[in-house]
Amino acid sequence: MQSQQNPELRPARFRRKWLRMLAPLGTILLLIVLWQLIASLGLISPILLPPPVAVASALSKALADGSLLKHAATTLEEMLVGLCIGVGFGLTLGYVIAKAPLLENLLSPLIVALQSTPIVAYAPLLVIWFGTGVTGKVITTAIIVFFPTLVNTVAGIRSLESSLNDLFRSLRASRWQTFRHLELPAALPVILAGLKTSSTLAVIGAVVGEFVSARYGLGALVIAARSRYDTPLVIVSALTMTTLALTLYSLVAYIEWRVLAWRRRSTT
Amino acid sequence: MQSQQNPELRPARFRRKWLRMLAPLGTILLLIVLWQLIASLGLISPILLPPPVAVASALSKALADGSLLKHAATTLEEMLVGLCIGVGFGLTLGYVIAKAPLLENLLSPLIVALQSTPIVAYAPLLVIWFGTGVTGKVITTAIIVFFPTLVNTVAGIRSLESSLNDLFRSLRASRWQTFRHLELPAALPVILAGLKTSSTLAVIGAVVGEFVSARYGLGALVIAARSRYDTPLVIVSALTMTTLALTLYSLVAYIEWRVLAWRRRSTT
Amino acid sequence: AQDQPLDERILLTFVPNVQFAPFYVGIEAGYFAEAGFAVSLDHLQEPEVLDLVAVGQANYGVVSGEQVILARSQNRDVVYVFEWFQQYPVGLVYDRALDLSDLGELRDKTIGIPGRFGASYSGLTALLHDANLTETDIEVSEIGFNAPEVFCLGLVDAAVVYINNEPLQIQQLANAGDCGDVQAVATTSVASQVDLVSNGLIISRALLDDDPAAVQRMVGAFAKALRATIDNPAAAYMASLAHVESLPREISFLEALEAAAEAQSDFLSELPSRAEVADSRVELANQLKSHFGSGTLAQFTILLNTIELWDADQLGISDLASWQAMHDTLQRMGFLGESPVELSDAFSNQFVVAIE
Amino acid sequence: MTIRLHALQHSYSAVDSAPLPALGPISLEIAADEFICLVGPSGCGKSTLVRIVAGLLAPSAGHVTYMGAPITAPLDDIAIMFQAANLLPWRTVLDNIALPLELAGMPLPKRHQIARDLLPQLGLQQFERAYPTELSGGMAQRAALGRVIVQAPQVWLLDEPFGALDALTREKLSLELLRLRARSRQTILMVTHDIAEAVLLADRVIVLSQRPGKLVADIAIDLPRPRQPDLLYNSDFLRLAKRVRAAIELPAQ
Amino acid sequence: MTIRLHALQHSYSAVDSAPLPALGPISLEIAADEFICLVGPSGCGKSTLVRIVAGLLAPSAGHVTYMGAPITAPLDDIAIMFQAANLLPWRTVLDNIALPLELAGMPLPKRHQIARDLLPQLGLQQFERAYPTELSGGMAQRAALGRVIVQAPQVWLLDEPFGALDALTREKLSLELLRLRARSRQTILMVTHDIAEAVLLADRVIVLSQRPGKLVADIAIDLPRPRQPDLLYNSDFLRLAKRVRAAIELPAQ
Ligand SMILES: Nc1ncnc2c1ncn2[C@@H]1O[C@H](COP(=O)(O)OP(=O)(O)OP(=O)(O)O)[C@@H](O)[C@H]1O
Ligand SMILES: Nc1ncnc2c1ncn2[C@@H]1O[C@H](COP(=O)(O)OP(=O)(O)OP(=O)(O)O)[C@@H](O)[C@H]1O
Ligand SMILES: [Mg+2]
Ligand SMILES: [Mg+2]
Repeated sequence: MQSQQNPELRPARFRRKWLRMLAPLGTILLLIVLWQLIASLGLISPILLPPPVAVASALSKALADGSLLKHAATTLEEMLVGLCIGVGFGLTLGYVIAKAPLLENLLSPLIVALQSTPIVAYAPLLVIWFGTGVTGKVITTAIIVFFPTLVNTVAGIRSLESSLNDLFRSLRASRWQTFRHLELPAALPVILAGLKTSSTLAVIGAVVGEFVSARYGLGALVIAARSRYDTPLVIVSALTMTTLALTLYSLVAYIEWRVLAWRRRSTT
Repeated sequence: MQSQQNPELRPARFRRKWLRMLAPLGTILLLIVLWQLIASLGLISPILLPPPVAVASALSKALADGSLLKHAATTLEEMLVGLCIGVGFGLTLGYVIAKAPLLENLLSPLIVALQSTPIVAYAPLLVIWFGTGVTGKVITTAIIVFFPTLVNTVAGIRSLESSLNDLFRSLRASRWQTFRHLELPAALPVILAGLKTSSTLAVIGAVVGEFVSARYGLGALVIAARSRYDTPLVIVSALTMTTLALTLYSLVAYIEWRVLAWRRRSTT
Repeated sequence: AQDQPLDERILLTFVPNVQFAPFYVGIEAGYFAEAGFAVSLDHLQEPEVLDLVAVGQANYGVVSGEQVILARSQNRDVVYVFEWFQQYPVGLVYDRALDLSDLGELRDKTIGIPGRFGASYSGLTALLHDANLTETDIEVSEIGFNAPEVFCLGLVDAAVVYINNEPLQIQQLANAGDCGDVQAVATTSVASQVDLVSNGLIISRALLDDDPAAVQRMVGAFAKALRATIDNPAAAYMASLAHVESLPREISFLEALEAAAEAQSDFLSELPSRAEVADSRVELANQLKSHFGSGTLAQFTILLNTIELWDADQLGISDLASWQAMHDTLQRMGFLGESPVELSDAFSNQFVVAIE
Repeated sequence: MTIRLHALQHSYSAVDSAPLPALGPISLEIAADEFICLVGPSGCGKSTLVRIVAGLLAPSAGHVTYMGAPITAPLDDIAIMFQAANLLPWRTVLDNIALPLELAGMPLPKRHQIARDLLPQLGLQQFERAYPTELSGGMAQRAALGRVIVQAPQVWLLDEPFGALDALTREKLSLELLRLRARSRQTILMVTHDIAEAVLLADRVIVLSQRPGKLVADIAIDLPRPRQPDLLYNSDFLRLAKRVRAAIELPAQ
Repeated sequence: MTIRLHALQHSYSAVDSAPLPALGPISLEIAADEFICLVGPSGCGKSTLVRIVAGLLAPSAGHVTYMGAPITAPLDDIAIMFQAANLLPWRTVLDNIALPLELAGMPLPKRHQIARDLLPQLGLQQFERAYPTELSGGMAQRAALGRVIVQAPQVWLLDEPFGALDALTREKLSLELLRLRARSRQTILMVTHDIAEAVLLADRVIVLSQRPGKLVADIAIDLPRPRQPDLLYNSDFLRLAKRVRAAIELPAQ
């Protein structure tokens, strides 16, 4: 089929793809212009919102001395490891719960407690058990990331039509095969939505962990910058977090775009 | 059909329903027993985890003087209002984005930024714009709650089969009718999963807002208790938060159970 | 005073706490009202307090001195007009058995600190400098605000804390046998080594220029309230009850305090000296200790401890030397840019001097 | 002529492959009171044609008019029954059938009454409160038919309405259809795979070629009405059926 | 006898309503090389019966044995083609057909080859890379048939395999089925609504009553094999078809 490409169709598709990819950049540009405008018109005191140039110079300084990269790398590490753990648990437990609804009733107090207890309440435990290094932050990330993955996995797998389940049963598919070839692809759109939430929450998890006790990481940087009234650096750190979150989010969105390619076919 | 109830079937159903409802309580009981055991065996220092009795007495004291209720009421108010706003926006924007995929690309930087920027970065603005009362906390709640609702609404509505869309088009259903009678019910399982996440995040949003500035609310209580190293009261506040989150979560789970009743029919 | 009381918001840090007693006394005893203000209190994080004062969202705030220097180096034109804490409240807490009174002993020890920011970090830096040490000579552990737990579980040798509060908490844990092998704790306060500028009242330059008369009234009212708190802590505690909900308030304890407050005001009418007043506080503490448990007394004891940090012959005066010491400390920490901060602009004693 | 197809043509284009010609070019005129049956090989574009006439699909070339005006969107006068039952899984049978009435703003008791009155004809009496997953294939199809009937449309587009039904139910329902139509003569365009059914019901049988479906034969069925099942053994009937069959077996022109 | 139904009976019970008797009691014996067609009114329990034999549904009463052993779960020897196409929407036609081979662990090139070789027979040559949403109703059904063929089962359970197909394709595929079977004589249990088809293909036609489906008639089709479409005009054929039809019209016993 690929050999029969219709040349007429290509430019339009090409244009649309680029439009999609460039759209976020356009929005970002627009925001910067808006920001400059606010600064120029003095709508918000520069103490609270420094102009883009000030932030840009703070950025270039933080980049030049390598500090930003070091902090970002720490946070990224915490995020990624936490994400892997949280998502791994979320998927597994979500699958199990989807299969055994009573389990949801049994575990919900535990799971909801885990998600809704503010970190300050168990900060001492975290510091004592996991020290002041990355481990504690990995845990906070894993905890916050776990929940959306879990509930979306449950919802995704439960949404499966029983007729397809019958098909797989009749083909004597193993549990793993059923998961791999039926449940996972069917639940994927919903699971990926959960991952979108998780990927942005991962930043929050890591940073909040860093607020409690940390030397490195963007959370530590933001606190340090804030305590020195270095608002441009605060904004640089915040934007770096957003960048990390956006990167992860885009990755998930890209996976979604690839994996759900078959869906786009039916929209003629 | 209800008149033809088969009496043989009732006890089993009855038993199952009660089992489902009592399951969470069982788990909670088990946890308390476990906790007492840990305390009795001295596995964790009582500084970190006071025994249940200490917490119970702190609870009864906080209940007796009405302080716990007052704080909980404040947090609950923030949660509920924030939830309404965040979920309202999430649903609306989610619907729009589901219909116009390019919008997702355009808005994602903004939305992800909103979700992933830590509150300390914009705390001064929050206080300036919304003061130190409940409004600021409502905003933080709305922001954190908005995202899971949004992505799940998008996923839910996109999962709709085009054949059903054709049906509604052929019936010349209005946009609202299509939403009300097709898109919403079809997307509901996924949207409700998003609401489960949102309802637990609502607590976090309110409490984090209270950390920045508050006199009332469970966040303020936890900070106050922490500052006095009154660990039992910290635990009481944390458990109250969990209770609020669990109540909201259970409400969503109950709505799910009611609304998706038709699904259970097909599992014969 | 004006006929119409002026609504005024004072931004405090942290959460409502007995350590803010002078403000509660100012409200409850009517010092602010006499000066023509209807005061309300808000609690925020320190940087927020400072920024909101700097941009004119609130007229008055309370922050520690180093914040003023840091903020001024970042173009916040705030002025420190009343030194509330005469002594820097930060210090080192450690097991008395492990004698660290010679700060040189700190070498290679693990020191817990909330994080590399705020008063505790400046305090630690100043202490180390005084002992001719640097950060690399010790092990710094960022433990957040969890010092008692972390210390008692033996994860650090010493912790940087607020000396009016945490040592007391840790001592209580030790008394209950919940603090490992620690029997008694010892503290070394920063103030005993260096004089650093500490917490005080700030306003914006704009307010200072526009309405110095109002500032004068506010400073005067606060000075009175502070003195009243120092003079009569029992009455201050009673005034705090309306603002700090979780204070212990057993009837017998409140009755005892009520009686003590009355006795103290009689005593004060004899115009005792500052030393005599200080003795009266010690006496009151001892007297209460024989009737009430440490749990009931904890917050009151904290108040008494804190009063020691406030008390001085003339309240509110800050001197350039302590500002300079703080400035040097911050510079050592690398927290200040190249451009020098003009310290004489950072604070003003004009209002304190003009009281009476 | 109510409905006119003008050189209608359709190609489906997938994102990463060449356009697939699915239908036409085909021209056709349908009178206001005609019953047309559309037959043709599987995948020749019958459903595509029906969806275009329903205003659900924009043709790649040519156009369709209804009463002279081009069809660009679904019209109130035209109702379609899809090849798949397309029931809403969260609605009971009754609410599925009543859906068009609900969307038209009819109050609940009335629309339920109308839908309920239809159930015996559809053989779904005991199933008004059943959900679609609890129906057999044929029952779901009957419910879908009910959903068209309640619309009382001027033009009926039926895409294999009886595909999942046994011969008897099929006959019963087709006769029901004829009876409904006898009262107020609507236009019916029905896709079917059953040649006998086509000849039994239609005024004209349109035969399409292999994909892309072009018109192969347009056979007028001049049997008298009302028609009854015993017609099946009538020789005129058999002759017409053979003609249709022969047309289907023809190669595309 | 390969398959035996012993007083088989099934009732569906929904959560909040009375159990719905859907099938039986019915007893039946099917020999190893028999081709059985199951006919009966829509909703009488044919699909239910097939699903029980497939081991997908536990009967409420009675039981089914295969080679003497009771069927309690799906067996390797038995393949089922569902009434709905049940294709996986995220797989291409080729991958849908090859699914059973993939689950059996066959490497990709080989299973694709086997599936691809089947496409011409199914009339899906150009559609190996199409997704289910891009197929017409009949094409989806043919793909589903392909998915059963690749399993080369001993027992074929076919639930209206040709329901969405036009007469010609239908004939072509049924003859294909007979050809496949002629080589290695498998057991076939096929549900159909088309009486002619049933008589043309089956060794025995089983007629079920209205719900709950009981056995109304068990008609042996003693026409010679191999059978060809021209049989349709044979008088023996017509006689048998009439008998089947008469049995269907009987009230339940
Ligand atoms: N959504 C779609 N996207 C791409 N191709 C499609 C789509 N729908 C149908 N086709 C193709 O168009 C052709 C005609 O399809 P259509 O559904 O109109 O056939 P049909 O005559 O109704 O067949 P059947 O009798 O099997 O239902 C088929 O080859 C099919 O593959
Ligand atoms: N999952 C289910 N839950 C409840 N009832 C069901 C279910 N499936 C089928 N039924 C009921 O059982 C009866 C028999 O259904 P079945 O699907 O076996 O019929 P069938 O003979 O295959 O009909 P058709 O020819 O229309 O496909 C029907 O009345 C139907 O309503
Ligand atoms: Mg079709
Ligand atoms: Mg069936």
